Amino acid sequence: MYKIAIKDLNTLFSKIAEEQELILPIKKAGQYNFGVYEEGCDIDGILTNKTVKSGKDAFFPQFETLYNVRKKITPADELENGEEAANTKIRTKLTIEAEALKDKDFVIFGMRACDVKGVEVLDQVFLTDPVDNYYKARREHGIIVALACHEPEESCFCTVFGIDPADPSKSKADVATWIVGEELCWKPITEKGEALTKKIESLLASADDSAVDAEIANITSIMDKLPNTKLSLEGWGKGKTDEKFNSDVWQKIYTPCLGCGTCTFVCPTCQCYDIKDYTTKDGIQRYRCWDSCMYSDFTLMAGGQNRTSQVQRFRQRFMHKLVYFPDRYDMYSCVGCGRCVDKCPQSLNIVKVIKAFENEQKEAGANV
Amino acid sequence: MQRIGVFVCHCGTNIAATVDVKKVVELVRFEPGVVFADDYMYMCSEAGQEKIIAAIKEHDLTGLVICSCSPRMHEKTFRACAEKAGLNPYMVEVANIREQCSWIHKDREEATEKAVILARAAIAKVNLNTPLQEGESPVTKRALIIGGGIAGIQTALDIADAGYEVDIVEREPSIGGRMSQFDKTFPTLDCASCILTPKMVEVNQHPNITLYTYSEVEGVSGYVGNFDVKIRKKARSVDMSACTGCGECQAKCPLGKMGKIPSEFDRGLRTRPAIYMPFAQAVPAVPVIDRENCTYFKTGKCGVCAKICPSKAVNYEQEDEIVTVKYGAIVVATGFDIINLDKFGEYAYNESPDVITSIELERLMNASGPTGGHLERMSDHKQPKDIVFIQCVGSRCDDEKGKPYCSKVCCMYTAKHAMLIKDHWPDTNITVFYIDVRTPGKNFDEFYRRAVEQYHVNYVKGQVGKVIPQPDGSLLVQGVDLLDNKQIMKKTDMVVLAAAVEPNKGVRKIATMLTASIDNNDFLTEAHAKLRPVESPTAGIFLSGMAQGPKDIPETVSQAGAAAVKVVGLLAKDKLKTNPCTAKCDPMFCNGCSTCANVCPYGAITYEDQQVRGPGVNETRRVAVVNNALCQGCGACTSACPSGAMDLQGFSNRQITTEVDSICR
Amino acid sequence: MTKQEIEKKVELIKEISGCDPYKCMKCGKCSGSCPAFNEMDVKPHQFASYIVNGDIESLVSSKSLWKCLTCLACIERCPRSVQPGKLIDAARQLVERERGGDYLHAEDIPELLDDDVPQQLLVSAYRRYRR
Amino acid sequence: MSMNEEKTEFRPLIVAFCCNWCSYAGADLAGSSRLSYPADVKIIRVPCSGRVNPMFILRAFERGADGVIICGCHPGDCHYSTGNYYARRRMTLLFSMLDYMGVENGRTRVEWCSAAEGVKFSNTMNEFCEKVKSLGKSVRLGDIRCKD
Amino acid sequence: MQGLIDRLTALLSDGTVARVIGWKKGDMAYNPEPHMFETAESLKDFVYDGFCGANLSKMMIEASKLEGKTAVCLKPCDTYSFNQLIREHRVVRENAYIIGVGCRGKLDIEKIKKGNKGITSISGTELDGSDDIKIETIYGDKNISYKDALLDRCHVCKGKDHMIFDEVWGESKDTADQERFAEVEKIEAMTPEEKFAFFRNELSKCIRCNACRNVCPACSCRKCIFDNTKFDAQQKANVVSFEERMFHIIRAFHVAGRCTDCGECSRVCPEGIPLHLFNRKFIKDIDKFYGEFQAGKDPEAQSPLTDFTFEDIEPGERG
Repeated sequence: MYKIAIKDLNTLFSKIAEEQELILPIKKAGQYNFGVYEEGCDIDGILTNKTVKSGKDAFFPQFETLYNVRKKITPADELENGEEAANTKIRTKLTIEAEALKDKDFVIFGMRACDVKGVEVLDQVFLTDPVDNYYKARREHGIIVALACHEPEESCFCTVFGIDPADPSKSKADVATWIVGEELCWKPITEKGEALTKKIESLLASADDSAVDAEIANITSIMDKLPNTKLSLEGWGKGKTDEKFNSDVWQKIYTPCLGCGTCTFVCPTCQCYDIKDYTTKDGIQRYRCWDSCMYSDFTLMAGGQNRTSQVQRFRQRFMHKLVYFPDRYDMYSCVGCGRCVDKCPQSLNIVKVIKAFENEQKEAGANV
Repeated sequence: MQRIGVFVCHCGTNIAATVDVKKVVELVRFEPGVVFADDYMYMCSEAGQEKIIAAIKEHDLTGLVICSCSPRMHEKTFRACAEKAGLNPYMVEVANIREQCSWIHKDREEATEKAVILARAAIAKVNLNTPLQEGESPVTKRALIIGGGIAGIQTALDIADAGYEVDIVEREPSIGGRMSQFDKTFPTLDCASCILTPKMVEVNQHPNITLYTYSEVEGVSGYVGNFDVKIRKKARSVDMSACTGCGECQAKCPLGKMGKIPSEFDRGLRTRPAIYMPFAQAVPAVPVIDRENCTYFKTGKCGVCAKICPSKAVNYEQEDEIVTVKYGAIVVATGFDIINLDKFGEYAYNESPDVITSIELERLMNASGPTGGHLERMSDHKQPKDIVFIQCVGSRCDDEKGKPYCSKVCCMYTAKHAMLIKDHWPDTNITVFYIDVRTPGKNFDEFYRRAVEQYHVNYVKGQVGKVIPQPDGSLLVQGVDLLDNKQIMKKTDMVVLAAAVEPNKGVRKIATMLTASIDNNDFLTEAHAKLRPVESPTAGIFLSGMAQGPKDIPETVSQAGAAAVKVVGLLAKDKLKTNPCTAKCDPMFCNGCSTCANVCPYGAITYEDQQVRGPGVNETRRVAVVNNALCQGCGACTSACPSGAMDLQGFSNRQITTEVDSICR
Repeated sequence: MTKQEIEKKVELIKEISGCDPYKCMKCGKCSGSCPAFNEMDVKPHQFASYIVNGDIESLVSSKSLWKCLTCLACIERCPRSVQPGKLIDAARQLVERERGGDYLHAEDIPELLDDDVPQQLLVSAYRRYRR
Repeated sequence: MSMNEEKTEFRPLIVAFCCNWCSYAGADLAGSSRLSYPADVKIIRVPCSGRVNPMFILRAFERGADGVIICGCHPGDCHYSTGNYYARRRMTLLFSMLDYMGVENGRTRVEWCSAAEGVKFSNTMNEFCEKVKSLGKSVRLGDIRCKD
Repeated sequence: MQGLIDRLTALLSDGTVARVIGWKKGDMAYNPEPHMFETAESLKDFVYDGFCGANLSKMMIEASKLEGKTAVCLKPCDTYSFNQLIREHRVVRENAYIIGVGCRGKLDIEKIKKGNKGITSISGTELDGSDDIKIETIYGDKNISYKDALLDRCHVCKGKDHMIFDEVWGESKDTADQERFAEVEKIEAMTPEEKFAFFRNELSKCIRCNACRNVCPACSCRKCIFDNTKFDAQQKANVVSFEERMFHIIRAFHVAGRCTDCGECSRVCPEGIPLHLFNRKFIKDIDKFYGEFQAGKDPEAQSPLTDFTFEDIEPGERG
């Protein structure tokens, strides 16, 4: 266990950024978002405020180029006989240039336990067969420095999913950190974490492992007081497809849903993407970008399928998180970060959905 | 995927001198969709066209790009050429590499590069072209004239003489309009009735003309060639087929003697009975009962006219009748009126009966008028010895009191009035206050000079500020003589105001029904001020007479003839070809918000409840529908449409964006 | 006066009056209406030309400047919204402004009360220039 | 900057939307009168200035245009009577918005040019090119993906 | 509030309306959600307080298609949107029973949350509540003034009058205390570089979630042009420099002359981008160039962009 004064964080950050890219929460136009560290960027309040988007972009960016296609034309003077000059087929060649994979290490600082769990969810999808090379490369080169939640908010409910926001060292992070008084405690967990620590050792002072005990206890007690941490997941999970899919609760609660992608895009675990082509100056760029199952044109096929109404789309998102994903990977794909709870324009969210089903069950029970 | 052929023209040396034609061919060959590229000395020549036709056949081309002169020059030629080879003519695009490239650039490399870019844009566009078909719509061979004044009469006669059926709708009980109120006409001093009445009779007797007098247009639907017009025939209370026009009823109507109902025709200078013909020569010569004033209709008592009618034609039970008739063309000839003078208090028009308007003077001088043609003051029935004419009353006035335009006819009719008065009563003293005397017409200035030189009418350059009725019955006129720089205070017996003309009040309603546009002054707008002066921008609507702008009788008659020719030209066609580059609405995307209809200058967009079926959609809702016969393809609707539902065929959103893209490559 | 000075004054008159002298079509209705016509050297219908031609000096030194009764007849009747009454009034203001702070004082009025000066002028001038 | 200028002169890319009836014909007249203007101007023919959707203009900038000019019939002369009046309002608002977002005013322009005004067309294009040239490459609206 | 619930219950019970669009109590102190109540019994969850900022007029588009009348609770500023939707034939007036609910300004939870984490309860936000609201959090309690927590849009309130209604419930207050165009003018006064930097900074946060579009009552297109594969404008990526600006400029342009300045776009933006600055710029320009115009004030009025005068100013003479 190490420690560093919080007032010296900027020195730490620039030291890390010297050797590799550093991604961390940055304050920009009044909002906290993960971004690349630059000299002079605003890091005021980044230790205690929740970012709008999760850190998922670091491994699975909202937009990324997959490859470029270009057309090459053989000049007339390189032709063997004149007749070929007019034959476009002979003279045209298409070349495909794949985008290079991430090949340099980078550090992502300030992820919370829930965010790290989110990465774990993404791993299930992208690192199992068929493996997503772009994601895999980023994952291999990324070093996660997680931060314990000093001030959990009322929208937080990660503990419901068995996540401990007080102790990121239990997560899949490479380094765990805590705010203790005026200092940041730093604890490498993995080899990658150790290596990073070594590079910056000169800035760190050593500390006792017990230094963070009080902070862990404090966070745990705060979590206990938060309203949503008592949420019950009974009735969700593996094997509940038919029961939940056919429930009429969806119809009752979906109406306010605007079909926007806010919940999807702030979510640490949503992993759907669309692949599109863009005509550039001299070729075609194939890229992928996040997509939202809430959008009316999500996986839209020529025949008008897949989901034609907003209630279907609405159901899909929550069924995926709470039923389908557990079915397939044996874990929920919600991590209780509360971002959708904070950001939904219509104040609709996964907590309300779970509660609505709970009420329904209670009422059904009362009626029997 | 299209199979496009690109043909680059040398145009002799016009293009080839600055553009490396061979290089253009070499570079565009590899554009997407291009399967063939060639150049030729003169693409538009017979041989050049043969080459194109041969290539279309040999390479099975589906689209053509011709890099040559401006499409305004030869687009039609190349389209016809494509059609000859069995290709849809709208699969042809022209890249303008002469007027907009070779002729303006000197640097060969630069010009060649630009030519390639222009060609690429055209190729990109053709890739998205779709075959378009010219539509056809049938033509109903019948015309409607709204308004039965001299403009309407002349238009109707000319169309009817050409062998087409014409209907005239006139609001008043008789046709004839303003001209029938006039005494003489300038500059020849013909008697107005003498030249108008025969025409009115001719209209009445013409086998191809149907008259709807005392009738109004209630509603118009349809489009050029196919209008459906609802006409309300107001109840006349007199059976048209039974009435002989003997006039007994008018003479016996008790209200006639009471003198309470002012005659509209005589501008209130005398009264009329409740059952009346507006004037003796009315066509049709059938009276109407004015139900507002008729004692029978007010109290249920009287019934004199029915009792004395020798042919039992009076029918109190008659009701308004609405007929719907189909027309191929509509002419608006709604004419004019003079402005209300209430706002010009300084001229004392409402204070003194001896201050009159020029139209009232016409009635006073007309032999069939209230005074039998004897000019007298309405106050004391004495003959005026001194008369002041005031010009430009409400004309050329830029505030809300009057009209900003020149009424055009006043200078001439005032000269006419002055001379006629001097002719009859030579010792009358006449002063005309004018701002400018405008006489641009054949024999017009001569006419005006005669008033000055021969009749010694006193023309004063200046305006009258105030007319003050005096206790002795005379009028004190305060004006100015600008040339003498003196203020004039002058006693006179009568003041005649040349009040500004304005379009008939009803025109606004009619224009709305027809979706014909009107300007700020309610005059109907022409399709093009210079080149299409008798057509409305709305197809199938034509303009005749004062409704379009101030004009005198000869001008009105010639415009009437012109409108008639345009109508005949339209009716002579069995089918109308419609421009295929029209707007098209995709009901899947249409919100039915009406934005497009608000900007359409042709009223070509209507809304209907349609069943919309598509992926995940099956509902009935309000969507825009473009009438291809009316749409002229301006595309205003497409840029107004927020959802992109409205698109223009031949210049679609994607076609233009793809041109932008390829230019910016 | 230099050309710029004249232009400035013309602009000022336009601004104060809110009228556009170029709109005048020389119909003379103003002069035909003016009760003070015979007292004036420059006639109401000429005001616009004086301003258009930049002859501000003659206009402000004319008798008319002080003869206008501000009766508003020309303003009411002008068919072109040139409104000579407003123009001449603007010219008067121009003169007043150039005199600096030397505005009319209430106590000066009795002295000015001679038969030549119309009462209306005094009243309106007093109202306007006192502040 | 001055050193760059010496090396390669900056050539702006200018997209001109011309209505078929007046301005396109005016451009043709400029051509037949041999009144030159820079080859940087590329004309797209549209039926009416009222056809120009604001998206086309933004698209041009997105794709790397340095200036966009819209030419139509003089107000009152529109072949379709009113198209250019609507265009005038649309463009006034759009350009004002671009200005508001920090896109230089000089990169956008609307000019009314009749079929008889070949001289005006050519002068306008020369002026506009000069102006855009002086502003340099448009960097504020281009899409990164379109950079060479 | 009970009065309102009673009235709505009566309307539902006597068959005047078949359903009610209002707000349903949330699971936290500040998150009521728009809701369609179908039974009198369900109205027990109805709530109307300072957090009911959502503009419900857009929900009437779908409700207009349903059988019977729908009672809809509209605040004064929402009625402008409703009028505009009538003008565009998107809602059917006859199918709506408009309850003009009173409003004393709505609260911005983001402002309240600033420095107040772990909120457990907030009281005093009802229409007839106090000038101060009481916030209880797990970290401590605090009072703040209602006025200080208002949404930005309420500081430029359009007025307390409902433009259209069948009946009014509760009193409204005009909460305007700032110049409507002050923010726009501030930006206008910047140099082009500053303007660009300002918008770049704000818009680079955009995640293209489309919340602004989907909540906007003027963005009522069945299918947005940006979702229309036929237009070539469809792009989901929030990519680099241009994209998000294109989206926001065009969106603002499409609602120009139709936007009532209801401020929903800015309220819902998860990244807190002041999107109203675009719309308000257009409104300011329209007012300046073509005369004052307030969309939704009069459902008969012609929108400035589908209208013109011969003397309109030229694009180059904007000044």
